[in-house]
Formats: sequence, C-alpha cells, structure tokens
Amino acid sequence: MPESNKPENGDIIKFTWKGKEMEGTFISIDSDFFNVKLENGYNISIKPQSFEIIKKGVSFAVNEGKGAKVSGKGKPISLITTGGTIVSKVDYRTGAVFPSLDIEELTSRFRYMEQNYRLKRVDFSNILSENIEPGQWVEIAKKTEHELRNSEGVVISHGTDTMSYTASALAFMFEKQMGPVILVGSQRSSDRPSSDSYLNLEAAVGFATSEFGEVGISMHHNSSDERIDLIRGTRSRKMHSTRRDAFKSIGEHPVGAFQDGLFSLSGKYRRKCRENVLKTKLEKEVSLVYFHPGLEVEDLEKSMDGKKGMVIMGTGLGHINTKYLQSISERVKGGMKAVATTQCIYGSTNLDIYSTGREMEKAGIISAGNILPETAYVKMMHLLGNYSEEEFEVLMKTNMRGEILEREELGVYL
Amino acid sequence: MPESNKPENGDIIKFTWKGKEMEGTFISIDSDFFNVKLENGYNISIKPQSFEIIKKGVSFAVNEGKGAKVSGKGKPISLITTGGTIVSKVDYRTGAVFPSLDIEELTSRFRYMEQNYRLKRVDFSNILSENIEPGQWVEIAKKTEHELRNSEGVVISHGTDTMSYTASALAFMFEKQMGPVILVGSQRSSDRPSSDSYLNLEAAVGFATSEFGEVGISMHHNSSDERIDLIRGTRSRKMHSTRRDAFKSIGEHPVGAFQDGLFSLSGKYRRKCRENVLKTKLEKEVSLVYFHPGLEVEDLEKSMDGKKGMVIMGTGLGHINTKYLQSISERVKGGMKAVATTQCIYGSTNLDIYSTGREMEKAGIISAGNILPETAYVKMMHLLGNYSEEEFEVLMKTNMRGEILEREELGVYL
Amino acid sequence: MPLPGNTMIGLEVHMQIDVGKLFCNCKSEGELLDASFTRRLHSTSGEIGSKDISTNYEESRDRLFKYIISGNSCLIEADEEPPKRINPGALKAALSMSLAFGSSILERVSVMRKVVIDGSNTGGFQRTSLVAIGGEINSGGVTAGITSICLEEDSCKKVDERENLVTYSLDRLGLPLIEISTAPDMKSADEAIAIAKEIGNRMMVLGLLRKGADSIRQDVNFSMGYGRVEIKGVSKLSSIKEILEAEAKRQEWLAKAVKIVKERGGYEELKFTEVSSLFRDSNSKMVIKGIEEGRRIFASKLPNFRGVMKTEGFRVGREIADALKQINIKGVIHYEELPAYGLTLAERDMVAAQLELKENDSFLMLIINSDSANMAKSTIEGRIEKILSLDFSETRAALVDNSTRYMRPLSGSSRMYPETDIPVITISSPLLESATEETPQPLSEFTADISKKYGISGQDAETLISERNIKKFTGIANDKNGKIISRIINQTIPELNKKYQREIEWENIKEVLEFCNENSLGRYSMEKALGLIYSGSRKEDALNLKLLRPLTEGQIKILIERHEINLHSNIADIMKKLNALDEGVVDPLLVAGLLNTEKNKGSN
Amino acid sequence: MPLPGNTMIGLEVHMQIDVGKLFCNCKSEGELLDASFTRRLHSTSGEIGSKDISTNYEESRDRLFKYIISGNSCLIEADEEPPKRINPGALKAALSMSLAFGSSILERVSVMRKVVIDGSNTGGFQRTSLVAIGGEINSGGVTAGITSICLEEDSCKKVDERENLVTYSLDRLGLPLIEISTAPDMKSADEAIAIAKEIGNRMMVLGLLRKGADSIRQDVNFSMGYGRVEIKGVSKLSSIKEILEAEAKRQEWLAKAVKIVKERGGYEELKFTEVSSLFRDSNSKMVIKGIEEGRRIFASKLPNFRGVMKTEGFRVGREIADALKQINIKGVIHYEELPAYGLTLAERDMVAAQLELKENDSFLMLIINSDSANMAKSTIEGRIEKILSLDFSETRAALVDNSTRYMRPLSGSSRMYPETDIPVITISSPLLESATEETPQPLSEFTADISKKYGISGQDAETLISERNIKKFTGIANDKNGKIISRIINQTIPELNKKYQREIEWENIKEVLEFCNENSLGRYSMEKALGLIYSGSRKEDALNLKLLRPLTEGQIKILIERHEINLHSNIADIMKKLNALDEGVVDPLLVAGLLNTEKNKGSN
Repeated sequence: MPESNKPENGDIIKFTWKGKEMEGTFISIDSDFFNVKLENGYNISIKPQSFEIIKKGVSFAVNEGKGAKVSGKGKPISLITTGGTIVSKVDYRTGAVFPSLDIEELTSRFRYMEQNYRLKRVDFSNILSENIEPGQWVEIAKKTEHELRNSEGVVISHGTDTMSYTASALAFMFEKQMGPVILVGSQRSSDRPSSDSYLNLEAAVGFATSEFGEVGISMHHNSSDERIDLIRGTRSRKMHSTRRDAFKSIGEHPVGAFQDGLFSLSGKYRRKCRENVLKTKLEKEVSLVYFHPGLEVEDLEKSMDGKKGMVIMGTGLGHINTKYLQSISERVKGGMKAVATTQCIYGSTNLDIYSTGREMEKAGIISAGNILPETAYVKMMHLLGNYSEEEFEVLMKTNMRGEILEREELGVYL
Repeated sequence: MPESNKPENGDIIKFTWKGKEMEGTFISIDSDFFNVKLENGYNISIKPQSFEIIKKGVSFAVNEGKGAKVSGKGKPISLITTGGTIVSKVDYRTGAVFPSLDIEELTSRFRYMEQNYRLKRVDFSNILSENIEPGQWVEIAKKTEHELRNSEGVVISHGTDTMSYTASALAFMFEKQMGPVILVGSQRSSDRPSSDSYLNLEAAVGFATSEFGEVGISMHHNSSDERIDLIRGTRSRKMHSTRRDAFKSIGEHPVGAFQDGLFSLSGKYRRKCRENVLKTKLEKEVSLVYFHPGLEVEDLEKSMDGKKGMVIMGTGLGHINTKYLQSISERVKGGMKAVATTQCIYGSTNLDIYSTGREMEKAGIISAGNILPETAYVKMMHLLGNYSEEEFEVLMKTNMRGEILEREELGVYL
Repeated sequence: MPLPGNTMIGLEVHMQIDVGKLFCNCKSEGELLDASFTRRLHSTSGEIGSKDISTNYEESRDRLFKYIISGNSCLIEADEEPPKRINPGALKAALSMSLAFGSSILERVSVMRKVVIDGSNTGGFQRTSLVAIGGEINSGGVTAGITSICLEEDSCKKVDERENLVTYSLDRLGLPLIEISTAPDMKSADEAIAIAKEIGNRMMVLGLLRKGADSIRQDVNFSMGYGRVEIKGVSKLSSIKEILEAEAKRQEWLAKAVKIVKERGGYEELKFTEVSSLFRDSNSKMVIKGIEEGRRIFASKLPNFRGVMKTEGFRVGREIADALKQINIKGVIHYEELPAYGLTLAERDMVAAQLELKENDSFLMLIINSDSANMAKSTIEGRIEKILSLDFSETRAALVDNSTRYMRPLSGSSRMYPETDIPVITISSPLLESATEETPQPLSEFTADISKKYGISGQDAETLISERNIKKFTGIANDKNGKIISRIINQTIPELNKKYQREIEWENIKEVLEFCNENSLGRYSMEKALGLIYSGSRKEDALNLKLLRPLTEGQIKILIERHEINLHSNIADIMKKLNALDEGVVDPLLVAGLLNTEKNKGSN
Repeated sequence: MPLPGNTMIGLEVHMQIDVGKLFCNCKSEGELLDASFTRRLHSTSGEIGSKDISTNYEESRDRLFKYIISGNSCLIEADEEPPKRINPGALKAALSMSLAFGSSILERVSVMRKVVIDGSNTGGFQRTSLVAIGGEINSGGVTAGITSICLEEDSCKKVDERENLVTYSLDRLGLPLIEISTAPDMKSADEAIAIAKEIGNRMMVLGLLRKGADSIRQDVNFSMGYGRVEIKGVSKLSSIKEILEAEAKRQEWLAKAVKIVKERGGYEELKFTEVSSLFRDSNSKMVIKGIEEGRRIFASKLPNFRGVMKTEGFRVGREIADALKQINIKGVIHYEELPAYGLTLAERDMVAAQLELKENDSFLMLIINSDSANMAKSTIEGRIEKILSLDFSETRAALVDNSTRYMRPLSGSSRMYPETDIPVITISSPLLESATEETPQPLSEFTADISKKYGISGQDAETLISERNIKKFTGIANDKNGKIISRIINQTIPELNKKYQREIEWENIKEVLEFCNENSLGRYSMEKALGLIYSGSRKEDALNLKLLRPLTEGQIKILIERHEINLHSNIADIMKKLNALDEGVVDPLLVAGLLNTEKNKGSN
C-alpha cells in the first residue's frame, strides 16, 4: 500500500471486507489491520479487500487543555497538574490511557466551584506516577512553595501509584507552610462516567481552603460516592490496586472528611503558618529493602553497597534474620544508618521485646516505631540531606510531620 | 570478687546495700549489679556492699517440656513445634523471651482436649521464625508428611513473623495431602495470663480434624477471645506487628471459624486426599524486590544478578518505573523469570490497563494477578524447582493452591 | 388496525447465555445481599470528542444510584476493578450463533464501551463487541438480513426508582448477552415473530440460553415514514403485534395533529408567565399543596394546539408530559383536560383570559419551582419542534399494557468508544473450530437427532431443549441410558425441587448420576440417591453401594419372608416397608410381579 | 471496742498522679466509648516456676472479662501492643516522694509483673516497680518506717459484675500510682491516720495528685496475733478506725469460736449427702426454683459448730459463705439460721435427723449443680481448717458499711516476675537532680512559703494545694500577680465551670492568662477574656486588646457622658451598660468612685 494512499486518522473511507461494502471513519492501522469506526459506533479491526477515501476528515487530536488557566471568582487555589489517572485520557489510536492536562473538564462540572474558588491551573508535568523520581519531588515542592505564596492552598493532581511517596516527601520538605497542600488522584480514569475524580477533586479544593497546614491526600472513604477522606500524607498508603477507597489512613482516623457538601477537620493537625520554610535537600543514596526468608547475606550486602542509609522492612516488630547483623553492624560503624520498619504495615516496631530485637539494637539498627516503611524511607532521605549525622537517631524517633503515631487506638485497624 | 565465692542462680543470699541488710534469691550478675529477687517478689538490681550465701539454692532452669510426648485419647493429632512466641518462655536471667518446647502447659489447660484428641508432640526445632530459612520449610514439610500418615491432621506451632511464608511454602509443596496442616502462633507470649495462644491452639487442633485438605493458619479474628479464624495459608498475611488479630485473610473470607466451641468451614477448599504427594524442590536463586521511587537501575540489576527469578512488588496494578524495562527484558531473554505483584497487598495486578503495564508485558514481565507478593515469591521458588521453564508462565497464572482469587468480593477489604 | 403498507420492522434480539459472567468469574445466578453502595455518574466525551445527545440527557437528571450487591457480583460489577479477559465460553457461543446464520465473523474483536448513564451500568457504560456482520435468517418463508451479531454484557436490574435515587441490583449486571440485529426487512408483526422465534430456537438448540422469564428480550425497530422508533424491552413475542399496532396508531394521530397545527399557522415560541395569583382561592388540592411547598404556577399559550391535545385519538398533551417526566417534572396541565385535578372551568378560563387565548389556542400550565422553569420550557419546545418536523424517531419503552412511552432520543454512534482495559481479541482457530462443531441446527432437525441418538421420544427431547437442560442431558446420557436420564431430568428433579423446596447444583446431581452409571445402577437407584441428597445426606453417605444396589426378585422374596411382610396389603404399603429396610433399591415392577404371582396362587 | 494492745498496723498508700499514663501516651482522663472487647485470662507460672496460690484461686472461677474502651486508652491498655518506655514525669514524681521521706533510691529500677487474673488488668498482671527502700515518716510525734516506695500502674475500674461476666472500663488502667508501704509500726487508728495524712499532704505539695474521689486509696495491714490481714480499698481515712475495730471484733469472736469447737473435740471431714427428697413438698421459693433449674440439695454434718455459726457475735457461717461466694456458689444454709428462706423448723429437723446431728452439731446445706459439689466441699474444708489453725491471715475487702469481706488468700512473692518488654531503667543523674529540686516540703512549711512568695493568704495557698492547682498556679504566677492569679484559679474558674457547665483545658486558660500578663491586663480583663472563651469565642477573637484593655477613669467618664448613662441608677446597671459598649474592661471600683463623686456632688 503506497504511503500516499494511506488514509489518515479521521478520514471517511469506503471499504470492502468479505465481499461486503462498508463505510466508516478511519482510526489507525495496526499490522495490516485497519481500525475503523463504523456508523453504528462499533470499532472494527479488519484487513480490507479494497478501500477508498471518500472524505478527508479532521484529525481528532486530544484536547490539550486549552481552557483558561485561571477561572472562577472566590478564594484563590492553585492546581498543579503532574499527570496520573485523574487527568488521564484515552488515546483512541492505541486504545491506551495516558495523562492529559485538561483539568477543566473536571472543574467545570461543579458550577458552584467557580463561585467559591478562583482556580489557577499550573502545568507541571505529564507523567505517570510510577515514573516520578525523587528529583521531581523537589521540583514539585518548589512550585508548590511558590504557589502557596499567592493562594489559600495548593491542590496537586497526581497518579495514585506513588502519591503517598510524594506526599511524604512534600511533608518533610515543608518545615512550615502557609496553606494546605492537598494531593488528589483517581482510581477510575476521568474518561469514564463513574470516575471518582470529580468528587475527589471537589473535596481537595475544599480541603485546600482550610486551616490544615500539612500535606494531605483527598480520596474516597469507601466504595460509594459519598465521603472523601483527607488523609495525612505521612500516614497514607495505597492499600488496594484498583478500588476507589484504595488510600487508607494507617493507624489513625483520617484528619478530615467531606460529605454532603460539608467539610470537617478533626484530630490533631498543624495549622497553617505565616511563612513557608522549605528544606529540599534529599540524600538519594538510601535503599529500602524487603526482608524475607531466603534473602542471603550477600543479597543484603549488595543493597547496602555505597549507601548512606537503609530502611529495612522487617517482619513483625521489625525483626530480621540475625545472620545479617554482623554485616550491618560493620557498615553502621562505617557511618551507614540502618532503620527497621515492619512489613506488617500496621502496628509498630519494637526492638525491646525479643532477643532478636535486642541484638539488632546492639548492631546499631534504629527502630522506626510506627513510621510507615515508605515514609521512613523518605524521612531518611530528608534527614541525611538536611541534618547532621549526630542528630539522625533522635530526629528519626521524633514526630516531625505526624509520621509517628503517639498512640494507636483500638478501633483503627482492618 | 573471687569466682568461687560468686553466688549462683537460686542461692539465698544476705547482703547489705546503702547500709540496709536484706535477704533474697540471687538471680544473676550484670556488670557488677546483682539481680536479686526479694522476699516480697520484687527484683532489684544493685551493687551490694557485701553479701553472704546463706543457702545454696536449686537453679530454676526452664522446664524443657518434660511432659509426655503423647497424651489424651481420641483422634490422633500431631503437634510439630518449631519455636516462636506461642511456645515462648521468659528467660528470667536475661529478662528476654525465648522459645521453649513446653507445649503441654497449653494443652493441659483444656481438659476436654485430652478426651477428644490424642496429641503427639513432635519437636522440630527451637528457633525464632525470623531466622527460619527455606531449607527448613522442606524439613518441616517432610516431617509433616510423615506425621500425616498416622494422624488425622498436623498442627505446627510457629513464630508469627514468617508464619505466612512457611504456610505458603508447605501449601505449594503438598500437591496432595491426607489431612489438614494447621499453623498456629501467638502474638502475646504464653507466659502472660492474657496470651492468645490457648484459644489459637484449641482451635488449631479442632481444625486439624476437619476435612480441610490444605495448609491453614489458626489465629484470632479480632481483639476479643471470641473467634478464631482458619485462614488459607497462601492468602494469609501478618498485617499488624502486635495485635492478636494480626493475621488477615487477604481478599477472601477466612475458610473456617471456631467460636463458642463450634467449628465451621465455609467457602471453597480442597478436601483431604487419600495420599500425600510432596514436591520439595525449591529454587533458591529468587529475589523479592520492593519497587519505590529512587530505586536506581543499578540497584535493581544487583538484585537480579545470578538470579533465576525475581518477584517485583510494584505499585498499583503492578507498575514499575519504565526505565528498568530494558535491563529486565535482557535478563528475561537470558532465561530469568520476572513476575509483577502489587505492594498495595489488596487487589490485583493488571498489565493490560496502562501503557506502563503493556510495556512491562512486552519486556517479558508476568502479571501475578492477585497472588500476594510473598506467596508469589514462594510460588516462584516452587515452580522453578519442580517444573520446566516452559510451564512457568501458565502455572504462575494457574490457581494451584488457592493462591489466586478467582473473584474478589466487595465486602472483603479494609 | 392493520399496520400501514410502508411499515418496516427490524429486530434486536438479546439472549442471555448461561456460562457465567462475561468479564469476571462470577456465576450466572446469585442472591441479593444486605449490602449496597451509591454512585453518581458523569457524562464524558466519547471517542470523537463530542458528548452524545442521549448521555447529556441523562446527566441533566443528576441522580444518585444505589446498587445492591449480590452473591454473584465482585469488584468488577462494582466498577472497582478492571474487567478480566472475555469469557471464552460466551465468545464461542456468539461465534456458533453467527455460523448458524452465515454471518461473517471478524478476525479481531474489539470490545467497546457504550455510554449509558442512567445508572443501569455501574461504570456508566455497557461493554459490547461486534462479533459478526451479515448473514440471514429464514423462517417459514420469511427472510431477514442480519446487520450485526454482538456480544455484550447485561445491565443491572432496576429495583426501585424515586425522585433522585434509583436502586439497582448487581445480579444481572455483566451476564453475557448475544445480540442479533436484523435489517428492517419485516413487513408485519407475524413476520417479525417468525424471525424472532427462529433466533430463539437456535439459541435453545445451542443449549446455553439462561433459564428465566427475561432470558430473551427484544427491541423492535419500527418505521412507517416518520423516522425510526426503537421500542425497548419487548419481552413477550406475543405482544409485538399489539405494540406495533398501538405505535402505528400513535404516529398516525400525531401526524394528523401536526397537519392541523401547521394548517392553522404553526406554533410560536412559548412564553411562560406566572399565574399563581389567579389561584389564590383555588380549592384544588394539587394547587394548594404546590403553593405550600414553595412552588409557583406558570402558564404559556400554546397557539393552534387546541383540539389535538387530548381529543379523540389526539394525544399531544401526553407527548409533552412524557418528555417532562424525564427531567422529573410531573403534572403539566393543558387547556383541554380541564376541569380536572380540582381545577374548575372558571379557573381555566381565567388563565385563558390572562394569556389572551384565541379559539384554536391551548395553554400549558406548570406548578413548579421557579428554578426548573427554564429547563421545562426548553424541554417542551424541543419536544414540540421535533413533533412538528414529522421526525418521530426516538427510543421508546414498551409498557405492560402494550403501549409505549417516550424514553430518550435515539442514541448516536458517539456514545461508543473503545474499552481500553481489554486488549483486542484475536479469534483463534481452535476456538473457531470448536464453535463450528457446535453450530446449532434448526430446532426440528435437532429434536429429531436427539430423539434418535438417545432413543427418547420427540416430546422428551423437546422438553429437554425448551427447559434448557439439553447440555446437561448430552453431558451424561448415552444411547443406552437416554430414557432414564431424560426421565430423571424432565421429571424426577422438578419433583424433588418441588418437594424439598430447593434446588441442588447440577454438579452435585451429575456426580450422583455418574456414580450410578459407573456402577450400573438404574432409575430407582438414581432416584433413591437423589432423594437422599435432597433430604440432606452428605454425598459420601448417599453414594453407598449397599444402599443403592437394586434388589433382585429373589432378594426381594427373601426380604418379604424374613420380615413377614403381608403380601395381601396394597403395593404402596409393601414398597414402603421394603424401602424402610434400607437393604437396597426395590423395583416396584418386581414387587408387582410377586403380588401377581401371590394373587394367582390365591386364586388357584 | 478499742484495739487490742498487741495491734500492729501498717499502711500501703496508693496515690494517682496526673502526668498521663505510665506506659503509653494516653491522657489521664477520657470518656468511655461505645466499643468493647472480651478476654479470658489463664494463670501462668511465675518466675520461680510455681503458680501462686492467689492466681490459682482466681482461675478456678473461669470468667469472661469485658472491657469498655475509653478515649484515653490505646492498644497498650488493650494488651495489643507492648508497653512504651516508662513515663519520665511519673518516675520523677516517685523519686521526689522517696526523697521527701529519706528513702534510698535504687540506681536501677526493674519493672515487674504482678499476676492478677481477676480481670482488673487486661494483661493479667499489674506492672509495678520498686523505686526506693527504707526511710521514715513522722507526723505529730508518730513515726513509721517505710518498707518500700513503688511506682505501679492502676487497674481497670469495675463497671458491672455478673455470674460469669465481669465488665471493666479502660480509663483508669495504666494511670501511674505511687505506692508507699510502711512497716507495721502504728498501734492505733489515729496513728495510722496521722501517717496516711502526712503522706497525702506531701503528695499534694508535690502538686501532681490527680483530682477525683479515689485519687488516694489505702490498704491497711492489721494484725493482733492471728496473722496479718490486708484490708484493701480503704478510700476514706476517717473510716480506718471503724474498720479496724470491726476487724478486731471479728477476729476476737472467731478466736472464741475456735476455742469452743476445739474444746468440744474439733471437726471431722465433711460428708455431703443428697437430701433433695426431704424437700419434695417444700414451699420455699429458693428450693422450688433451685430444683426447677436442675440443682440438687446436699447437706453435711458440721460437728461441734452449733452456736458459733450465727449467735451473738459468732459468724462462722458468714466466713464459710464468703469463701463459697468466691467460687460463685451462693446460699449456703446452716442449722442455726433456720427457719429462714421459706424453710421451716420441721424441714431443718428432718435434715438434722437424716444427718444424725448431735446436740453440738450444726449442718451445712447447699442447693447446687452436682458438678460443683466437690469444689464446694474442698472450699469449705479449706476455710474451716484455716480458721481452726488460728491463722486468720488473708486479703479482705473494705465494704461501704466499714465491715470487711474475705477476698482471697494473701498474695505471695511468686506472683511477681519481670516485665520483659521494658528494659531495666537506669536512674540518670539529671533526672535525680530534677527530682531532688522538687522534693516536697511538709505541707505547713510549703503553705507558708507559697503565701509569702506570692503574697497571698495562707487560706488561698491551702486551697490551691488541696484543689490540686498549685502547679498551675506556680506555672504562671509571680510575686506581683499572685493574688490575681490565685483569685482566678480559686474562684473565677470554678464559677465559670459551674455557669457554663463545662471545663476548659488548662492549656487554653493558661494561654489567656499569659496573654493578659504580657499585656499588663488585670483581673477584670482576665475575667472578661475567660468569659468570652467559655461562651464559645475563638481564642483569636477573645484575645483582642481592644476588647480587653482596662478603661481609665477618664475614659469611663467620657463613655458615661457620650452614651448618657444615668449615674443615679444602681452600680450593677451602670456596669452592665458600660460593658455592653465593648469598648474595654471596666473596673467596678472606678465606677464606684465616680458614683461617689457624683453623689457627693449631689449632696454638695
């Protein structure tokens, strides 16, 4: 088939297949198969016997978010878009879902939002969250800091996969912040009528005008479109791969809720401050290791090579096989920091209880208490980047950003 | 202080401290401090000004489980002890908790157990579960297979930290089994009156006489001493470091329950068979890697070096940073198997949905569906040890031991 | 009234197939559970970028949807997990049906999303895929072309509907439907019925049609020159005739009305003005209640419509009311129907006077919240303009009384966009071969074949097919035991279901029958074993050769002697006593024989 | 009755300190929540390997314990997480108290578990640690040696008790208690009271005693030659005297009874036989109900006990009944108390005849399940043998009527074993220094010092101390504002609490007072600000200088003139009007002065 004769996306073509003559809108070619949208709306994927372009079409490129960057009147809120399902679009050529920047489609849904808020869209990037790197946390933090100076709060649309990592990183970087920083995502992409993005975003913008001077996540409380939780970033974790209520506040009740149009904050939280203090240094030579039976000493050693710090996801109270201890101890003496967390996710490490724990402490491993493993990893990067080596242990055990539960209530568990 | 003059554990000594003359039972010395139990029961830790042994005592060594190895009448059940909190004892000299073999103290508590069961105690080992190695799974499996031939079922007391790993390993090794294999542990050690070990064990022995032809875990359902769940080994996970109800049946209801003295099984399970078929080969060159932002390509490469297989705990639907794909793809072409699981714990991987997933599939990464990461790791060891390379992908996606949820109900989540 | 000569009828036949759900591993049937969740749906752009008119329509209703969870639903029905890959059994069934009618099967099948935001699908779309194109159906001399054969998922069942809350159940959602659409080649209801029956028969022959009253539903496309009307949800074939006649009558009167209005000079834009003050002293409960609840009364002249609103067969009033009902506005009142609703002629005339009605004019009056007035106005105008254009095309719902009611505009193609969660499906050769082997024959041929192959009556074969038991039957029967198995399936099991008020899964019944087959146990043994299972015995206990062995005549004799059973009582009593011994299964014929011998002895 | 001459009294004083909980981060106070869990407790071996007698005793009761969760409880109270490290504030308080009495502080403190399986501790043990040994207390010429000073955690509060289910709440569990145990150096109740008061006074001076009726509880050890009796739960000091006298009386009569029984020849093993048949026609409701519920009636001779069971001051019957109550057996009946419970003399005599009672014999009769008969028998025998041995040592509970009741045997040392979850605590020098600085003085000295330092009356100082407000006061007051602050704390806040029916956290009140201090705002400003806070203003709004500034005489004059306030009305009205202007705070003295001037003007 000569290149010149190839139909283009949007052309109306007439073609024959198995002796039948048909018409439709050409979408794409995939190894000799024509993908064509028939008049009845169905896509078919066939090898035509012959075809003819009967009308050149307009290529239906995806709307790149041409809407105004600022709209509405009311409290100023900045919306930083970083990609992810919440702003995803279907690529009708490949059939894949990819991030778009057209956040306006979401916001325009809620007429009253335009009355209550002046939304400013700030395009940051357009990447899937699994590809976000620590360096980008810093860039987001800087952009957020800038926006906080002119807004009541900042909402960051983010892919859900690594949203908790980013939330923790922002939380540690902001020693003080002038307004709420709310991350929002969606588990059902915005191209489907049942998307959770609408309600998540509506709540996020509301939370962003509150007194909450921390970094939080705004996602569904349960499977219903009923209540949105504000979860403290450092205590958040994606606990389900697909459900709307994937994000859980681990070991504490959510800090806030949005339901029936009403916002509420509860529990303890830091109020917003009069200034931003941002500490953006991050030590990147930190590893996060999942302990398990069969992990050999050499495997662990490779994970420690060249690292300034290591967070171990141990079992139960933080335990690991005692055969590693000599090797870890040597490296700790050489300046590496080692912190034990628990792969149970819920509950606390405690190295005082069993002989293994006591031996771990002797080897210089620091107990993370109930800091979540991923949060401990981010915290370690932050502490090694911004504080002296001597301060490390005390700070790791100090509750800096709500990452440590002072007490765990009985009712907050599976 | 001359060695000969040193008091020994159990001696009654008279001593002076700050001018006061006191008497007590000598326990131990810890860097010049005498640990002494006073008459009123308190232990004190002091540096005596002087002391004198007034009565040589009997050293109160820990009871090593001198009770009969077989007791009771009724259905024969074998109890394999491997250590762990459930059989832990306080070492009153160091104050630490360590495993003991005195399981009789537990069983003797339930008089009716002696009437219903003939319990045979089989001592396997005396180690903390964080130190259990895959090689020991095989030994336990062999001992279990042997016991199954003469018992209705086998109960294995096990430390909770890696209990789910062992349960999964046993599940895969037993292609067929003549009776239930029930692992039981405790989260509060048996030396305290509030220990959960009593009820967990009572239920375990009951479950061991049922039709359940699989490997299960018998632990508390909630914080009350009220109901014990039977959780399928391959779907079990320790989700809390300290609570009694740490073990959860992930994504499915527990297979069985014990409450108010009644046992019940529900849902689908394999019935016990007329023979045991045991496949004990395990490929040990398998790694389990926790993906996270900041994990560099070189870090991942080190985890793959020399490995026959790798299980990745990806984010969300199983995603990882696409920058690793080239490196993984090369190794997969070289024969390594790569399987993606989700660090969300709940829910399934699915590499069909997003572009990242499709690229991962192209790179040869196999989606584990909703197999739990730790179970997928054990399954990979099992498959690579016992089956041909060609069968790997199909078997990984085949539900062999209940490790795959055919369907996930809405009500089974946090 | 016969249908007009230019009538064109097409069919869309939807058939539920009983192979589990289409995109997950849930079963076909499941009880409703005591748990639910709620959702809202938002319209999204379709593939081409513009929102479809029918979805916009639904969205304007801003409703909350509640879903009751069923035992046969999972995260996928709850829209909490992406679909699994397509059910191969369902796909094979669609292929077999396509082959039966000579339809051309696509080499690659793309799953599409059809946006439906009335809540009947939790995702806000129905998954559907075009499997085959073309082919034709012949039945009793009637021939209809096939436009498409699709495999789609069924929607939720509606359980309750209130103002802003619609409740659905999840049990039906996701069941596979084969949809066969014909060209508008039929001229009469009888022709349509013949074609529909033929489709259904082939499906029954295939043996996968789900049991249940609504397992076949058809939509009927009808046109008589005023555009295509799609009538949804015709569940009984027998009602097609009546529905179409009623629809033809509706369109005829509507066309007449249009003619009259146009002759009078047509219609002008509506101008609603408030007339609440006229009703200050009204005794109408409707008015009093409305005012109390804060609503106001608006009225507009409707020029040239007097006499066509609700006179003789004219029903323009209802056309308008139906359209308003879709946006939750009830109770539009027009000139012609007054006095009614407690409103008097005097009140009618006051309104008429205020609106300066002329002789041919009607008016419309609404008791509504002032917020809704604009939406009401544009809805009414849209409806009137559509009617006046003589384009009556739309989607209508069949009602129980065989009339139809306006549902929504016809859906366009932009409602469809690809299901991105499911890769394009390549039809593999093994699948196609296997489907070809199972291509359903015409019903009569198939019945004859079954009857012959298994040595059973044509009647029995028909029952097996129509009761959807043919797959079960062929799965276990052979030329020797055909009669017994068909008896067990057609008679014994329905009797047991009735007696014990419960059904037992086929898998368990099959195991019992197979056990009996393997051990050469006959009908009475099977019935005994099944009886035990129904009455609660465990399978291990019921499948016991000692219990189930058939007793020989000699053995029966010995038992009668040993237990001193009186052979002079009636046969039922003797059977009862023998059965109570649990020594084996007693063939009543043998006992009857013994009785006969005994009787003969006596008479000798 | 005075106490006998050989009386020895010792005290164990338990004081709750208000510094949060001992091994977790929960607060001292918390509401009960609508959630609970249940547990069973099992006895375990103590450190030395043998089970302690008192724990075995509890275990024989096999009860279920229910715990109601409180807002100030966490996983640690629920025994679902190991304890955190010890509360340093609590430890410091124990050290300060030790220093106050010259007790020798241990360099290393070991936390122990004291096994208590009556459910009052969720773990089945109470955590306790010996902090200091020795020292002495002097008060009004009485001196008592100190045996130990311990820091322990408080137990659960009992909410409800039924046959096999005891309900506790978690709010009190884990609160730190300082336990000071004295040697048995006191000879009279008055001496004991003096010593107990001195301990409590020092604690109040330390300023950390929790508020609440049960913040100080004492156990009293008493002996008069028949072994040591530990009387638990004496909450009011004033009742010590009456309790001890009652106890002395009990022991004296008991000793007399023993003498009588022994003189008659002592006692023999009990032999319970069933006597149910004797009561076939009984009209006793107790008997009828018992038989209906499947219980049976057993009786045994109790040789030589007639006349000491319930005659004059003899109460051996009650001693036996109390022991049985501990194993949940109620209603032991003996000869002497009949007729009673609907049982007649005739019935008594039938039993006596059947058991062949002699003149000095009594009998015991039980209506119980036959299962329990053996346990009842051994319990009764154990009790009787203990009494006959003239060793009355045991643990008894103080009751509201100042009598005591048998609780359990004295606990032994094997109930104690190390708390392995908490490493041994080394007392650091900084902690010890800080504790030394805060060593509490004697109350009178301290009161005088406070009065002098802050310029307040002795009465005010005493109130601050006794109401547990001294720490709050010294945390904010200085030599200048002492009077004002003491007035605010002693008067204003209690008044506001009463008026608004709620309390406000001290942290918030402190912030208000500090704001006023910083801005040199006086009493009336403070009262105004506090009033605003109590009535619901946000702190940001209340702490407004414009609202709180004190008006000068000149400013007041201007306001009076500008708003034409009539100076001839009464002062309360004028104050009200001035306050309503919200221009600042009005000192009533200034207004009174103005009124006076005005009046003088008038009279001039």
